[in-house]
Amino acid sequence: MSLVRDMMTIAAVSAGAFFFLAGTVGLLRFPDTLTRLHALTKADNLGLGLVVLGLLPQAGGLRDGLKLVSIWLLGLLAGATVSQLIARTAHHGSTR
Amino acid sequence: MSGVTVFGLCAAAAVGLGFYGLITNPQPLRKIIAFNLLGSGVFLLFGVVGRRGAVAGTGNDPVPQALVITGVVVAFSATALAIALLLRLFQTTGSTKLSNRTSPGDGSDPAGG
Amino acid sequence: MTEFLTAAVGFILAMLALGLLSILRGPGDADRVMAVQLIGTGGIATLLLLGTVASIPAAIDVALTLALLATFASIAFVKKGLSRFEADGTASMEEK
Amino acid sequence: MSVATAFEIVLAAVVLGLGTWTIVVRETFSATVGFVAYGLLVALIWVRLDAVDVALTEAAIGGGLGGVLLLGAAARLWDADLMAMEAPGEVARASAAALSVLTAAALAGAVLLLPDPAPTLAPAAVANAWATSLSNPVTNVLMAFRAMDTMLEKVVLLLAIIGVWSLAPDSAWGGRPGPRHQADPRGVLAFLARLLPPVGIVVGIYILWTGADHPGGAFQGGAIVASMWLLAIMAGLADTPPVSRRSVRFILAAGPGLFLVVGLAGLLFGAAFLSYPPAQAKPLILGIEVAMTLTIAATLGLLLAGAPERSAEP
Repeated sequence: MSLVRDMMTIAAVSAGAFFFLAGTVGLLRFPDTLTRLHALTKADNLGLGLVVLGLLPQAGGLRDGLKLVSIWLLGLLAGATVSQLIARTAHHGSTR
Repeated sequence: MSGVTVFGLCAAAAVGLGFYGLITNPQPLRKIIAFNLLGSGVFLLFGVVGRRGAVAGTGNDPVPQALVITGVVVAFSATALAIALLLRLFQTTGSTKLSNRTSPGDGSDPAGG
Repeated sequence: MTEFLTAAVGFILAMLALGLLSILRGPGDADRVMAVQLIGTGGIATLLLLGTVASIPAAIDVALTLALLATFASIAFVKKGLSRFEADGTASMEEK
Repeated sequence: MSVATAFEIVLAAVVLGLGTWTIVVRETFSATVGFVAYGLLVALIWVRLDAVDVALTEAAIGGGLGGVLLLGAAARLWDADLMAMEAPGEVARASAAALSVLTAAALAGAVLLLPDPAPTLAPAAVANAWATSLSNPVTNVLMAFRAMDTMLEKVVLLLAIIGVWSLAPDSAWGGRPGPRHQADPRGVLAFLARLLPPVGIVVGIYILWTGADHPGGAFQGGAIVASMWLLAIMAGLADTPPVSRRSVRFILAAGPGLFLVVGLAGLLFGAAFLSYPPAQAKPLILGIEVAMTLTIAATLGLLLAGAPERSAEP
C-alpha cells in the first residue's frame, strides 16, 4: 500500500515539476508581457495542483488534506483574478 | 558546512547589503527598504542562533523566536510611520528630498528660501 | 522518498530562480509584478514539499497564509495603474 | 555535500540575489517589487530553520501587508522618482561599501565561531510549559514568560498609529484615512474582494485558535484579518472609518487595555505584575489573545490606510 502511495507521489510531483519547467521556459522565451503572464498563471498553477495531488497521499490526515486542496483552490483563484488585473493594466499601459 | 551556517552567512550578507543601501541611496523610500533588509538580516541571525539551541520537542529555541516576532511587529509599525511621514513630506513640499535647500552653502541662491 | 522530494524541491526552486531572473529584467512594471505571483505558486509548492521532507506539518499553514496574501502586492500594483488613469481624467480601467 | 545542503545553498543564493537586486536596481518600483518577493521567500528560510511561528509572521507581514504598504507608497511617489536625486560621491560610496563589507564580515565571523554547545533557553521554556497548559512554546514565551515585551509591543503599535494620525492636515483632522477607492462593482477586483474575505477570516481565526498548541497566534491571525479588511477597502466595497469615531478608538485600545488590567490584577492578587494563577492561565491568555487579534487587525489596517485625508462628512 505504501509503495502504491509513493509511486503516486513520485508520478504526480514529477509531472508538477515538469509544468514548472514549462512555465519557466515560457517566461524565458515568450516575447511580451501578455504571453508571459499566460505562461506564468496557467503552467505554474497546473504544476502547483499536481504537487498538491502528489502530496495528498503523504498528508497526515483529513484536515491536512483539506488544507492542501484549499491552498490549490486559493492559488487558482489568485492566478485567475491577478492575471486579468495585471493584463488589463499592462494592456492599457501599452495602448496609451 | 551545515545548512544553518549557510543561512547565517546569508543573514550577515543581508545586513551588509542593507547597511550599504541605507547609506548610499538618496531616495528616502529606498532607505526605508534598505533598513528593512538590514533588519531582516538581524532577525535571521537570531533564527540561526535559535536553531542551534534547539532541544527535543522544539525545532528552534522559542525565546529568540518570540523576540523576532516582537521585532517584526515593531519594525513594521516603524516602517508604516516612516512611510506616512514620507507621504506627508511629499504632499507638503512636492518632493521627497531630505536635504535642506536653505543650507548655509546655498546663501547665494537669489530665491533665498 | 525523501531524496526524491528533496530533489524536487531543489528543481522547483531553481525554476523559480530562473523565472525571477527573466521577470525582474522587465521591460515593464507589469512583468516585474509577476515575480510576486510566481513566488505565490512556485514558493508555495516549494514550501509544501519542504514541509513534507523536513516533517514540519505546520508548513501547510504558512503555505495557506502565502496563498491568501500573495495576491495583495499585485492588487496594490493594479490600484496604482488605476489611480494614474483616474488622475489622467480617463475612465476607470475596469469598464467593459 | 548532501542534497539538502545543496537546496539550502540555492535558497540562500536566491534570497541574497533578490536582496542585492533591491539595493542596486535603479528604479524605485523595481526595488520595491524585489523586496516584496524577498519577504515572501524569507518565509521559506524560516520554515527551514524550523521556526514556523516566525515564518507565519514573515509571510503575513513581509508578503501581504508590507507589500501593500511599500507598493502603495511607491505608487503615490511616482512623480518624485523622476526628480534627479544627487547620489553620494565616489569616496562616500567606497567608504560606505568598505564599512558594510566590514560589518558583514564581522557578523559572518561571529556565525562561524558560534560557541559549541549552543547556549539555549529552550529547556527552561519546555520545562515550565505546565504553568500555562498551552503546548506551543512560542506562545508561552510571548504571552506568559515575556508577556511584558508583548504588551509593550502592542503599545508601540498604538504609538505608531497616533504618530500616523498626527500627520493629518487641519482640514482632515479626525477624518477618514486614505483616498476613497473606486472600482467597478461587477469587476474582477470586487469579485475577489467578495470571495476572499470570508475564507480569509476563517483562516485568520484558525491561525489564532491553533496558536495555543501549534505554530500560530494572535498577531498572525490579526494580520490576515487586517489584510482582508484592506482588500474590501481597496475594492471600494468598504470605506475607512473616521478616526475620531469612539468605537474605533475603543477597539484600538481594547487589546493592550485588557492586557494591562490582567497584569495589574496579577500584581494585586498574585505574585507579580502579569503573573497568571496557573489554574486560570489558559482562559486568561486566550481571552487576551482574542482581544488582541481584534486590536491588531484594526491597528494594522488603519496603519496601512495612512494619515486622515478627508473630513468625516462626505
